Order: sequence, then structure tokens, then C-alpha cells
Amino acid sequence: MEQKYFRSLEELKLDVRPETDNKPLGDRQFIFEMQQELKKSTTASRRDFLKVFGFTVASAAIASSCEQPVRKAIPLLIQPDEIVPGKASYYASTFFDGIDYCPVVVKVRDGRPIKIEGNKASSLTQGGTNARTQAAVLGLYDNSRYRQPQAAGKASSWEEVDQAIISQLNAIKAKGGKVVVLSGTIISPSTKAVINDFLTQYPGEHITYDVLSASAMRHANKLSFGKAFIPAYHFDKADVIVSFDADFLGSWLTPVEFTKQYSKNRKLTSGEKKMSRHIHLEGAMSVTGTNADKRIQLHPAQEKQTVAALYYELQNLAGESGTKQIESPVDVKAIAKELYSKKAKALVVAGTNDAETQLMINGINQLLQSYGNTIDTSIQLNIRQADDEKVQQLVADMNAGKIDAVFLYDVNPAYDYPEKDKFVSGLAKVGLKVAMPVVEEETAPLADFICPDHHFLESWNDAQIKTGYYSLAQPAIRPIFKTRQAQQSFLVWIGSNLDFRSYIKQYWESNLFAQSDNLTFTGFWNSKLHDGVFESGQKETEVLTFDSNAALQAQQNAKSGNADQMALVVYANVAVGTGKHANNPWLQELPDPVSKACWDNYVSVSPKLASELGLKEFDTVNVGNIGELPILIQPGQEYKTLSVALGYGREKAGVPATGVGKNAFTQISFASGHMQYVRYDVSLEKLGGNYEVARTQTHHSMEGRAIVRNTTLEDYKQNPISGNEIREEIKKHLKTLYPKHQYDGFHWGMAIDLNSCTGCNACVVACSAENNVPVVGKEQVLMAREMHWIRIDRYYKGDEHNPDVVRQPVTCQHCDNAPCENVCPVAATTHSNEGLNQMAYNRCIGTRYCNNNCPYKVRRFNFYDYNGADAMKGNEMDPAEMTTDLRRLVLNPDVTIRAKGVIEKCSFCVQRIQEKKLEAKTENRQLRDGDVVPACAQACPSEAIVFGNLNDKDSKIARYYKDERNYHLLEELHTLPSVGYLTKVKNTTV
Amino acid sequence: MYVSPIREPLIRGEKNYGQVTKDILAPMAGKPSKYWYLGITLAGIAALFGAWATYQTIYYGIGTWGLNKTVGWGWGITNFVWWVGIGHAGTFISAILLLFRQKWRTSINRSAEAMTLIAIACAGFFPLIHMGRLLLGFFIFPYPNTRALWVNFNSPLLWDVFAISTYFAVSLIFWYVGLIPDLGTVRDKAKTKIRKAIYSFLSFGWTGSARHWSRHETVSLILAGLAAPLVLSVHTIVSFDFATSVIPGWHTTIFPPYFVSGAVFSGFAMVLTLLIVARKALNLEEYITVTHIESMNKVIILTGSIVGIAYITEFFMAWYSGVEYEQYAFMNRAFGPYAWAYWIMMTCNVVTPQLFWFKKIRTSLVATFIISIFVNIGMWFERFVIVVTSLHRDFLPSSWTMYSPSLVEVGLYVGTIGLFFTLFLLFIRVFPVIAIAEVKSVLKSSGDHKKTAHHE
Amino acid sequence: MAGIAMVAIGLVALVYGWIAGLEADRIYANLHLNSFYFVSLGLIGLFFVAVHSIAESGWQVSMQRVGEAMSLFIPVGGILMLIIFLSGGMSHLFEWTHEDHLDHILLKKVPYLNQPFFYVRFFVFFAGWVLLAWLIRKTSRQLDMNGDIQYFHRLRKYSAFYVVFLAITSVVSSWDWLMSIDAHWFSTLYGWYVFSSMLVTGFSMILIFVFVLQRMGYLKQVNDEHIHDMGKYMFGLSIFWAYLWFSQYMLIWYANIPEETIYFYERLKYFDTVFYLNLIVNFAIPFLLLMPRNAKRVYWIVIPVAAIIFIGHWLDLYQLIMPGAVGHEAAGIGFLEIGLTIGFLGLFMLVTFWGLSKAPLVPKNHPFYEESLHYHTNY
Amino acid sequence: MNKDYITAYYNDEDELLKAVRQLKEKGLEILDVLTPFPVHGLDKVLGMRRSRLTRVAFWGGAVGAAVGFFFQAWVFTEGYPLNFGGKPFFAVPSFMPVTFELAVLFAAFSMVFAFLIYFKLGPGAKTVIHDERITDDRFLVVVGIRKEGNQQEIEQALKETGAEGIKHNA
Repeated sequence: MEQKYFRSLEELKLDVRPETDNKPLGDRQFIFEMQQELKKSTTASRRDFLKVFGFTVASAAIASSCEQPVRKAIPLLIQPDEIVPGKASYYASTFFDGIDYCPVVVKVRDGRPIKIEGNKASSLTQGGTNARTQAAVLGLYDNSRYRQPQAAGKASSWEEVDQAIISQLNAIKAKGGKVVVLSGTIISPSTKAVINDFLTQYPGEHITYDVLSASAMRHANKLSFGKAFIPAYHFDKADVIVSFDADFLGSWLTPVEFTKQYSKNRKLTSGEKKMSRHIHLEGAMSVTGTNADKRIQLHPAQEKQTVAALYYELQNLAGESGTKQIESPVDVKAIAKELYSKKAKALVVAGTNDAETQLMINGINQLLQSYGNTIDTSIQLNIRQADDEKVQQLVADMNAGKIDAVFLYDVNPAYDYPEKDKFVSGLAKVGLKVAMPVVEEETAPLADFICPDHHFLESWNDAQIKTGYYSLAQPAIRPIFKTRQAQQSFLVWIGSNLDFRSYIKQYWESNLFAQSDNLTFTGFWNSKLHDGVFESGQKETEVLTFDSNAALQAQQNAKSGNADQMALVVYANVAVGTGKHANNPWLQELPDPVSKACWDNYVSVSPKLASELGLKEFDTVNVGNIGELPILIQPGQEYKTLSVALGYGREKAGVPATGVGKNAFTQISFASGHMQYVRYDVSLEKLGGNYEVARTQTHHSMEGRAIVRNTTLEDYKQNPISGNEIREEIKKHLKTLYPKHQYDGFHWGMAIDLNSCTGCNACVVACSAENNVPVVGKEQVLMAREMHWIRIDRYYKGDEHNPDVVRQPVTCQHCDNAPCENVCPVAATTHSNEGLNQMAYNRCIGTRYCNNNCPYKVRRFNFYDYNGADAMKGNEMDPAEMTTDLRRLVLNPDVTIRAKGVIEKCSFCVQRIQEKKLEAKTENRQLRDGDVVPACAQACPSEAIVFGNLNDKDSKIARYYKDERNYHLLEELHTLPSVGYLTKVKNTTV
Repeated sequence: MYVSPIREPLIRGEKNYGQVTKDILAPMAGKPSKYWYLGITLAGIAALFGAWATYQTIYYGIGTWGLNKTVGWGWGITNFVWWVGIGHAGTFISAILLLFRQKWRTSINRSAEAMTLIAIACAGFFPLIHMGRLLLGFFIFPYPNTRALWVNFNSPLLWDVFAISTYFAVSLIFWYVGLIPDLGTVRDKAKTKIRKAIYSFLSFGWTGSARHWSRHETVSLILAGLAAPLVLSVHTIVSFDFATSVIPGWHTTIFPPYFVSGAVFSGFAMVLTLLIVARKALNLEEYITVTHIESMNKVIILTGSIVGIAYITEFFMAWYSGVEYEQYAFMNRAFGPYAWAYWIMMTCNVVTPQLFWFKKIRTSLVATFIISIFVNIGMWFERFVIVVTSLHRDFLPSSWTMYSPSLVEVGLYVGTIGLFFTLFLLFIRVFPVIAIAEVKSVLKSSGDHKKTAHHE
Repeated sequence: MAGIAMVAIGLVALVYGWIAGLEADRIYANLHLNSFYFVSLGLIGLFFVAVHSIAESGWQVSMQRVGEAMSLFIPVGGILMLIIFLSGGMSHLFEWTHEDHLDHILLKKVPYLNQPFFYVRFFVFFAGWVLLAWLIRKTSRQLDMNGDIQYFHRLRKYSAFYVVFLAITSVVSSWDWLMSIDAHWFSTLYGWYVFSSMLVTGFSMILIFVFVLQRMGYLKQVNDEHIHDMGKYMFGLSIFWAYLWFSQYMLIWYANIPEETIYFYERLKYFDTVFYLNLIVNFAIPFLLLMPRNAKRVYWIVIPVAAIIFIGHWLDLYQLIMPGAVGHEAAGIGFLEIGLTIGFLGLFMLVTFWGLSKAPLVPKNHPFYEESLHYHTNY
Repeated sequence: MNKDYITAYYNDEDELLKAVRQLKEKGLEILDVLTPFPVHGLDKVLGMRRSRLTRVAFWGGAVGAAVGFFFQAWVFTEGYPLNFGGKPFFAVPSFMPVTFELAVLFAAFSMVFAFLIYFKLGPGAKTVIHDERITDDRFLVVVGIRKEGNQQEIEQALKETGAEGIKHNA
């Protein structure tokens, strides 16, 4: 019967093979044949598959139209001669966009990169990613990419452009003019060398401009240590973490790495009942703040005073006297005690770009013996290299006509420079302006020449994120358009014959090969290219000694600001960040981890202030002349703190980004030389309008239901079941009127550790990318029709003014007694014999009955033709232009595109399960625990999601299921979910 | 048959059999009145609105409606249940009242059954149009196919397919079998050749033979016996659509009988709405008398009270269950964002029908008409309350949403109302609106000047 | 007389139960079962009169005295019930009376499930029933004595009051006396299910009384036609009962939510025989035997079926009460159960016959009496 | 009815009943009685036996129920067993609705078709219309002429019962 059961599926699933088939190619041969067969078959029911297949062909056509060959890019897992159509190849690479750094592995199918995963070989990120890294693959297929060089706004060719630029450069050089390369932070040593070469030939200056600046921190370190640098942080080694507005899980320095570290020290699944304690002081609500064990509201104006007071308390504890008593706006005595008791295992960080505050933080860390323990000064971070004063100087120089040529590489100051008008007017006075953008932007059209850069997936590159931590990037696709990598352009302009790949190789051979233990350079190069990363273990050699004078001086100077004035904070959210990726529909539709809003920025206002000013949700206001923005009442926001996300209000970008939200960069000011992300001189003007912000969650209370279960570490130590007591009661009553079905082979299950989930949303984007989840646009989200297969529910608990925040990722629970399956009239959703709740899209007629009957509401309905798969033409609903031929190249051919009128939902990445089963079969072995990893679990930087076979008693998932913290959502309904949750534990131990 | 003298006569005026024939056939003869034209124009316009909405839905998708990820059913299914409910009166009158020997049914059963059929047609439209992929809707039938895949017999929607189509088919033959002798009458009274030919075809060659009559009665009776449980089963199965689920507010065991009585309740209200107008417009006041209206009003009190008790039972049980989801669902109904709908429902369904306890109101045509409209509205809101308030806030508050209909959904509803009246207006021109033979058979015992002599 | 002998058997059974050391739970549960059962039959007897009065139907007039007489048992049963409750039955029957051992669910129900309120409801039910029964009987007698049409209207009014009152109280009383035995469990349909069960039994009981009276030489006016109609009632109501049974079972089976399934889980596991027997006896047998038209006119089919229905719904009540009140270990059907039921039946018969003897068996002046006499049915 | 017969009508069903009884007593062969509505007691007078249509309905219903139940059971246990929400394959309660509906459907249609076919009634059926007022207000008897000469006797008998419009078919 078992055979008959899947009779009709046998033709599609590839794991059935005649016994006698012993051909060496085995299943791969079979796949190939299947491919041929599928090509031949032209039945209407496979229309969608063929469409996807058509794109594959299209992509090949596009790829072959490009002249530049890919040479010897070495795939990670499979040797080139083994590339088989229908099988993915993986290439190691590096994602760095000036803010986020992540070593990655790029999945390439039929010549198209379709997915980015974290690179497990990196000891920093260990395979973790964040939302922007996950979404970066879609940037490759951005509709608004520059497709060829332009001169004076007209399409041109590389030859013409090069000739013109070189002759102008020579002219400038001849008259002794100044050439400036303005770039974002560059962590690539080879690129730096190229720019150096360039500026050697054409004398000038390389100026780094960071949108999110850490210039004050570098400055503070210069005063404390005599060197402007950023040290390496070790959140995993800290038992107490105190953060002053440092959003280290979202946007501060290297959040992926920090999330990894942070979660490592907060996991309770290893058996050890120990976790770090995290105290967070901030004004606006950040992702990091919502994850803290204790979150203290602090008006930004009082931050400096508070830090000074904390410093003072610690000095007292350390027996260092002499400073005068400092009053603190919030109680820091307890914090000081806690910190001091964990001396050498404590870490204090601050996110502010105020040098004095950073100095005091240094002093505090010194007192706590953090240096050498939780902060490593011998390994230095290379990001955020900008010196804000230099950028200001540049703008002044340009306006003064002192600059003759400017090369804009990886920057968009006409959009994001705080005084962008000044920049634009200055730029106009520069004789030669060359922009090297990837996608349409505000600055490039102001340049004389646009020399479009490759997308990073088309480029060769290297990176050194920290001292001794190198990684490589290699192209995963031939360039789609007539673009040229910026570094190559620099090389061309200095008349070099080298291509940049060879340049990197040379650089590595001469600078890095020595640090390795490889015998030959080729061996070194090939293995590092394969791994993607090279961790040499090298450290900074100079000895840094701490000088506390500056810190003490700063403490003396610290004055409390006026907490009665309104503070406007601008911040980078986890989705569009600084606006560089604003044109990425996946990121635009990504709900903010705190507010659950997407497709807009808005002014977050505390409930108290809102009621005081008579403001209702979505009333429009003008704050600090940003323009008309709606307000969003944000529980937990400090009384007088307003906050607005950066990255919106793009004026010249593609369809998804342009006109979405307002540009908040204008609110940044240069105080004491550093960019300040908070200002106090703002007034809030009520405009009387109303503008609805799309949110994926509109009800924020759990209504007292045991949905997200939580406890405190103290209680947990006493009784591991605490917070989850109700489960015993529920389990006692779990009676059924019919016996459970048996799952003999696999029984797939997932467990989610609520203690680890930070709400970063990487899983949401990863899932969208893996499963071709459509983007529906703001209007549809407003109508509550977003399509995400995994969502992160966020609930507030307790006081609305300072609530506890809990989160819960929810996907299809794959219930063994699924209420949805029962009610489908056409048997479109059934249970597999591996415990999967499966959807047959081509059988679905769209009654939405399953969706109604799903207690978890995880099913999604294609209300419109979101992806052009409908049989009728002209009825697409594609506000984000996701159905252009270019955008479609990102589609995963292993996952069907769903037509209008069809229900879809999480499949536990069944395509990955099948692939791994097939692989195991080909290798004639059992599937191992951990072989199958769904996209969400793979993306997660905190390893919150575990997937595996419940029948395998030794598997990680089985261990999680045995944990006392494990529970199932709405278990009392006897739906028998295959997703477990581990209780969230807060460390309230003082 | 002996009839107690204290009973009210059912047919007014000095009538003989010939007069009965003449009176009842009168609306079919001659040119329609201008009111008829006005009515069918208005109904036609409404139906066209529905056609536009249908096009929008099929071409652009369900996205043209106001539904969302949480509320998967809205006006569409509300209308479906409402129409099915209305479609219960006809068969209830013909079948159950026949079994209970309520003679007053004879004057109203024909039009009520016609109304039933039209209402089921309107109802059946909604499950079809609410499908995301209407063109593949045939998947719902268990037909042999190359994939050897059948359908899911566990699904209440599938049961609906069987129930609604069986109900329609059986109601149709029940209605038509009853019509055959009357079509014979129309045939024999026809003035033109074409008319004669058509009705001769439609009347199946009816002669009025005693043997035919005898078997015809048997057939009618057995059909009534079959239709009675069928009526119960149809709304029971419709109620299963909700009650089998796990959603608080949907899953409750009282639904089957409560839906059935609600259906009869709304069906009778619609019959009253129609007949109060029709008896006037068609000069049938002597056949459809105040006694008929009063009897129907009594059924309204009965079923309305059952529905009321069910509402209260549900509410009490939600509290009594101690299940927080249940409790919340009902508090949300009564005091949540859709409380207005709940209180309209309560007022129209529970309060206003109780006015019928007063004989003055029960026998007043104006009052009856107004209350019948109230009940129609109230029963629509009952379904709206059940469908929407249960869904929009269920288990996980993170998914809670609000729902409001789009113009397209309004169009579909108005469209079916237009279709309903169009077909009903055509029906009164084409078929006798009262069962002629049945009225004749009770004329002697229940006529105004009853002949007291009884046979046997 | 037979009735007294039967009552004696009942007493013997009770004493036997006490002497044999059967669990008090079991004895109380049986007393409760029977008092509820026969009170319900009394209520349905009156309902038979009332509902036909409102519907202005005439055929039943010749046997309506039986229904009226059955209603006399209501106060008798009420007193018995009160004795059972007050003599300690409450704590044996109802888990929720153990106020010290309530879990969080039962604590939530205390505003409803508490003894004072329980007794208030008890007295309201019985006061209403007894009063309306007395009024209906009185008016019916007056109508018979002087045939004034005003009594006919008054009878209709009282009947309407009774039907409305019963509609509410039968539901609520079934929650109080039956459903709260399984105090955690709930089902919105429960009240109507119990009512349908009692309805079909009550009508069968009327038929049995009519049969007995005819055997004794009375009620000659009742002919095949009337029997036929009663047969149809039994047939139809048995189907209706099965419909409600199925509705409740199906919905709970389908959703499979533990808070509800626990009820059927216990019954299917420990009381499976009674569970299935219930369906066969109360649905399959009446359905199959009464389906042919002629069967409904034949005494030797109709009367045995009525008796089977009487036993069947006793079993129905048994499986409603025993799993919760007694538990599967102590429950059983033995001399105690049979004897007590015979005793109650005897008492019920004594009361009913006493009632019948107080008034003319035939309401000759009822306006529909003639109709009833000339009644004939074809199908 | 390719036989000779005489028709006559009455204006009232009670008259008709009386007349038919009398004609029967006289031993006349009443071929048919045509009435505008079913006249109670006429079937007894004419000596018709009870209808067998009930049996048709019963067996139709039984077949319908069996088809419904066993088809569903076959699909779920043998044809293509699928796991729907952990429900058993042999899910008897789930089969009930469809079983019931098919039983009613089969019963109703088998009976109605049996009725129509037996009497040869149907769309466009050719039947003799003796009098157009039969479907209005006349109650007509058709008396067969058994042998020559019997005609007078019949006409006489009809007149005695108050019949009007006595006609010979030929």
C-alpha cells in the first residue's frame, strides 16, 4: 500500500530508481534525464515550472552576452567538471556594504545566484547572517541597476569614458590639482592598495565617509590609548553587559558577530544553568533594548551624566576617590555594584558618537578590567574608519573650489550627507566628478561620468574585517550588464594591465601568504578561495597603555542635559538600514522587529507624550523639518524621546524605494566634530493629517494567554519547568478519540529557543528568498495580506510605558492533527508520512477554509496575481516590480511559483529535505542529524532554530523536545504541532 | 373531513372551483403592470451590478474583496448562509407542514418553494465565486482522473456540495411534481397555440386521472418525508462548516439545530416579505389571508425564540466552559469592535419577533412586513457575526485584524438580490403562484362558507 | 395492585443496595437517574397537551387526559429529588460540591455551580412546572365542563407559557442535574439533546398508557389512526434524537479538542457496550421497525417499540450519569438498577392512574373533540 | 384506451363519489375518473391497491446510501488513503453526510422517475384531454362500453346519478 500511496508522486520525486541502475552518475544522471523530460513536456499543468525554466534560459542568454569571462572561480563544494544542471553550486564570498560584514556562501543554480547563506568557516559569524545579507542577492537583480557607463548623462562606452577620464586626470595632475577619492569604509586591503596606487599616480587624498559614524569612539580611543581604533568586543565573555544605547544586535558595529556571541552566553540548552545579564539604557526602543534583561529608559540628553555617575560609583567601589559626587538621573548604584562584582567579566558599551561619553566608557571598562578580557585591543575592527572632521573639511574644500576631481565610490552623499545641499553645491564646483554606483541613486546623476560598479556577487574582492581576519569574494555570476568593478576602473585609469583578481592574488601572495602554513601559494590561494575566509591569528603588535586622564577630564565636564526638551533620535533599522538597500523589496516589506511596521518610516512617540499632545496613532506631524510623517505610539519609548528611522525618503532610486518615507539624514548634526544622531532643538508640529503605516501586527498584547511562556533565571534554576507549568496540566488532558498515525521513517520537527531569538528578521528574508515568497506592497500589507511564511510575533507585557517585550517566530506548525487538512474539500493539503503538512498548489482551489481553521494563522492566500503566474494577463498586482524578467532571476527553481487564488505556507523547506535525502541515498548512507537545515534555521545568527528528525532519539531536536522548557503553541487544542518552543528566560538575578 | 367550527377559514370570499382557477391564473394573463416592469428593471440593474462585481472577482482575484490573512471568509460566506437559510422556508412549508397537516400551507407553498429554489441558486453562487480559482472548481467533484486522486470526504465544504446540490435537485422535483397538475390547468386555459404547446410540454401530459392523483399524492408525501430530514441536513451541514472547526465561536455543538431553526426563521421572514407585497399586487388577498400571515408569524416566534435561546446558551456556555479563548470570543462579539453587528442581530432576531406575542401585531400586515424585514436583516447579521467576529480575533493576538467589505463584495450581494427578484418576478408571470389543486382540495373544509356536510 | 407491588420491588432493591454494601455513589446515582427520568416524563406529558393546544391540532384530544395525568408526577418526583439531594446526594453526585478540591477551571464556575444558587434554580423550576401544570389541568377540566371558548383561549395561553418556560428550564435543569456531573465538560447542545431524549420517551409513555387503558376497557375513541400518529411521532422523534446525538458526537469527534473529547473518551473506553447499545436501541430499532407505513398502526409493533424506547432512553440516561457520578469501576447494571427503576415506574403509574381517575377520561366538550373522533390519516 | 367509452361529468366531488359508488354497484366498468384535485376516498371506491412507490423509494434510498458509504470507504482505505489531520482512514462520522444526501437523492429520483415512467408521463407526453375543464372544475367519469347495446344502459345510469355532458367517444 505504501507504494501505491505515492504512486502519482513517484514521477516527480527523484528518489525512486530502478534497483538495477548502477550507473556511476546515479541520481545525477537521472536528474539530467528528468530535466530533459521536463523540457519536452508542455502540459498546461506544468506551465509555471516551464516559466521558471524559461528564466533559466534567459539568464544564460544574458550571461553569455557579456564579454568578460569568469576565470577559474572555484566552487566550494563541487568541482567544476561536476556541475550538473538542476544542481546548485556554492561559492564562498564576502558581503560588505560599508556597514554590515558577513562572510557568505552563494548558492548558484544554472548560472544564477539565488540565495546567500552565512559561511560557517568564519569563526566570527559562524554561518550567521542578518536580514540585509540575506536580501543582498536580490540587489543583484535590481531593476534600477546602471547597465552601462554614462558620460554627461548619456550612455557611453568604457573606451570613451576611460579616455576622457584619463585625459582629464592627466590635465589635473599636470596643473598640480587635487584628486579625492570619497568612499565608504573600505576593509579590503587590496582595494586600499589600488586606491593608494591611483592616488600615487594622481596625487590627492582618500577620504572615508561613513553614514553611521564611530568617529567619536576612534577619537576617544586615541585619547585613551594614543591610537584611533575600534577594539574587538567579546559579548560571549561578558557576564554582565551594560549598554548605553548601543544597538549591538541591530546596527552597532558588527551585529551578526555580536548576536552570535551574545546568544552563546545566554543559551540554557547545554545543561548549564547560566546566562549573561544584559542591562540596557536607551531612549528609543531598539531591537537590542527589547532583548535586555533590564531596560532602563534614559533621555538621550541625560546619557552623558548617567555614564559619568556610573563611572563615579565604580570609582567609589574601586576605592579611587577624589572625584566629586555626581547625581544620576537614573539609579546607577545597583548597576555599578553588579558590574563591579563581575569585574573582568563585565562589558560596558555606548552607541553614541560623543567622544566624552566614549572616553568615560573607556574609563569604566578600564576600572572593570574589561580590556584584555571582554575587550581585545590587540585585535582591531576595521569598520567605520571615517573621521567626520575630514568629511566636513572636504565639503568645505569643494565649496571653496580646492578640489579638482572627485571619485565617488560606494557613497551617496547627495542623499545621506547631513548637509546634502552643501555637498551638492560643492560637488558642482569640482572639475571632474566620477561616480561608481551599482544602482540608481541621488549622487550619480550629478557626476560627469557614471562608471557603474559590479554588484558584489559579480566581483572579486577581499576583506579584512579585523586584525588577522581575512576573507575573499569571488564572482558567482558573469556580469549581467556592461558594468566594471570600481577597483578595475582605478587600475585602468592608472594604465595598469592587471585585472583586479590578479591584483588581489599578488597582494595576498606578498602580504598574507607568509602568515599561512601552506607550502605553495597556489595551495594557499585555492584553499582560501574555497573556504572564503582566512584567519591568520595575527595580532596588532604595538602595546597600548591606558591613560585615564582624558576620561576623568570628561567626567568632570559631564553635565546633565535638559530632560524636559524633546530629543529626536535618528537610527538605522534592521531592514533598509542606511537606505543603501532601500530599493530591495524584501527589506522594504520586512516588518520592524519592534514596531512591526514596514514600507515607511515614522516618528515613534511615547504613549505619555502622545496623550499629552493629543496625538493619535498615524496623526501626521513635522519634527525638525523632516517633512510630514505619521506618528506611531511606541510603548517603551522614553517620555520625551522621538525617533525616526534613517534610510527612507529616497528620491532617485527604483520603484520600491522612491518616495517611501522621509529622509531623516537631514537631522544629523556635527557637534564637536562628530556626527550626532540625536538633536534636541526640535519642535513637534501637528499637521492634522492622517497617514496609515502598514504593520504586520496590530494587536500587541497576549491577552493573558500562555502563548510566549517566560520565566526568570532564578525561578528556572529552582525549577526548570517554571513558566511552563501549564504544560503538565495540558499534557494530562491530551486525550484523543482516534489513535495517532505512526511515522516510521522520518518525523520532521522544529524547535525554537525563544531565549535565543533576538527578532533580527534574518529568517524572514531567508525564507522569502528560499521559497519565492511574493512581495505584496504597502497597500496589501495595510490590508493584512503580507505573504511571509515565517513571522516573528512581538508582544508587550506589563506597563505600556515600559513594557517587557517577548518574541516568537511562528511558521506552519506542521500539526499531526492539523485542523487545516481536515477541511480542504479537494485534498490539496494533506499530511505526509514524514509528518509534514504539505500543500499541493496545483490542486488548491482557494476556498481559504484551511486558513480560517488554522489556529496559528500561518497560511497565506494569493489574493491577487502577485507574481505573474496567473493564466489571465494584465491583472498582476506587483507594486514592487518583482515580476520583471530581471527580478525573476532570483527565483528558486525548486519551489513552485504560486498562482493567484492559491493558499501557500511554510513547507519546512521540503525541497531541502528531498535534496538531502537524495544526496544521502546517492552516497549510500543514512541521513545524519543536521543534514537538513531549513532556510530560516540556516540564516539565524543566534542558532535559535533547530530542525531534525524527531524519530531519531539522539538528534538535537529530540534533545530539545525533552527539555523541560519545551512546549507547543496551543497544545491544549490537541493539534500535535511539530514545532516546539523553549521558554524564554530573563536573567533578573542581581 | 370534519373541521371544528371555531377554526378560522383559510380562503375568504364566496368561491367555487372555477373562480379559484380564474383568480389564481389571473396574474399570468394579460400584459404585466407597470409596477412589474419597474420591479424587473430595478432588479435587473442590481443584477448587472453583481455581474460587474463577478467580473472583477474572477479577473483580478479575491483581492478585490476586503478579506485578509486572518479573516478568510467575509460577506461571501455570510451571504451564502443567509441565502441557504432563506431557501429553507419553502421546503419546510411544503414538507414539514404537510407532515404535520397544517392546511394553511396550501396557499403559500408554491411561491415559497419557488423562492426556495431561487434562493438556493443565489446561495450556490457564493461558494463558487469565493473560490480563489473558480476555473478549477470542478476539482471538488469526485471524478475519476489520471492521478487517481479523489476528494476529501472529511471536509464540510465537500458535504456542502452534496447537500446543496441534493437539496436543490430534490426541491426542484418536489416543486415540479406539485406543479404538474397546475400546469395542466394552465395548458387547458391557454388562449394561444404557442402557449398551449409550451404548457402542454411542461405539464407532462397531465390528465387528472384518479390513478395519477392517487400516486401523485403518494409521491408528494414520500418526497415530503424525504425532504423533511433533508431540510434539516442542509443547514446542519452548513453549520458543520463552522462547527467542525476549532475556532472559538465556530466550534460549538448547538450549531446544527440552531442553524436549522435560524434558517426556517429567516426563510419565513422572507416569505412574509414577499407575500405581503405579492398578495396585494396579484389580488390574492382572499387566498393568502391574515390567518396565513398569523400562522407564519407564530412559526417566526417559535423559531426566533429557539434562536434566542441558542444565543444565550452559547454565551453562557462560553463563560461556563472556563476556556479563555471561548470566553474572549463571546465578550468580543458583544463588546468588541463588531459589537454593533452583534446588537443589531440581537435586536432584530431576539427582541422584535417577540412582539408577535401580541395578537394585534401578529395580525397587522404593516407590522408584520416591518418585522419580517428586521428579521431578514438580523439573520444576515447573525451570519456576519459568526463568520467575522470569530475569525478576526482568534487564538493568537498577533494575527488579529479587522475586516470591512469592498465595493465588489457589496456588488455581489446586491447582485444576488437583484437576481432573486428578477427570477421571482419572472416566476409569477410564468407559473401559478398558488397551488391551484391543493387549494381546491381544502376549499370545502376551510373555505369561507364552509359546507358543513362532510363525506364519510 | 401492580403499582404497589412494583414500588415494593423498588424498596427492596434500595434496601438490597444498602445491605449489599454497594457504593453510595451508585445508589444515589440510580435514585437520581430515576427521579430525573420520571419527572421528565411528567413534564413531557404536559408538553404533549400544551404543544398541541398551541398548534390548534385536534386529533390528540381524545388522549390528552393521559398527558395531563402524567404531569401529576412532577411534584412527587420533585420531592423525591429534594430528598435525594438533601440526604447527601449532592456530594455523591456532583464533584463541584467538594469546595475544597476545586481546580482552576471549576473555581471559575463557582458563581454558577454553588449549592445555594443550585437550590434556588431547583425551586424556580419546580414552582413553575407545578403551577403551570395545575393551571393547565384546571383549565382543561373547565373547558370540558362547560365548553366555553374562553377556556380554550386560556388553555392556549397557559400552554404557551408552559412551552416557553419548559424550553428554558429543561435546558438549564439538564445542565444542573446532568451536565454538571461531569463538571469540567460542556456542550452547548446538551440541553436539547436531553430534551429530545425525554420527548421521545414521554410520547412513548403516553402510548403505553393509552394501550393499558384500552386493555382495561377505556379510551375506545382512540383508534388506529391515533396510534398511527403516535407511531409517527416515535419514528420521527427517534430520528431527531439520533440527529442530535450525531451532531454532538460528530462535532466533538471532528475537532478532537481534549476539553471536549474527554467525555466521549471515557464513555467509549469504559462504557462501550452501553454507548453502542444506546444507538441501536434508540435509533436503529425504532427506525427500522417503524419505517413501513402499516407498522405504525399495528399494536404489537408499536407497543413493544415504545417499551424498547423506554428502556433505551433509560440506558441513555445511564451513560449520561454513571461515568461521571459513579465511575467505571463501581457502575453496573444489576438488581439495584432494575429494581429501583421498576419501583419508580410503579410509583409513576400509581400517580398517573390516580390522576386519570380524578377526571373524565374523555374531554367531550373540547372544541376539537369531534375532529379527533373523525380523524383519519392516510400516510 | 382504444376502447369505446362514454364520458360524463359532475360539478362536485361529493356528487362524483356518490355516483361512482352507484355506477360500481351497477357493475359498470369505470375506466377512469378525472378530477381537478385529488378526491379523498375515491381510491378506495375505485378499489385501487396501495402504491408500491414507497418500496421504490426505500430501495432507491438503500442503494444510494450503500453507494455513498462504500464509495467513500473505498476511497479512503483502498483507493487513495491520505492522512488528513490525523483522522482515521475509515472515518465513519465523516462519511455520514454524503451517505445521507445520496440516500435522499436516490430515493427521491428513483421514485419520481418510477412514477413518471409507469404512467408514461413526461415532457411532451401525448394524452387524451377529454374535457378542458377537468383541470378546472369538472369531475369526469369514463365508463367503458363492454358490449354492443350496453351504451343505453350506461347513459341511463349516468343520468340517474346527475351526470352532465354525456358523450360517446367514437
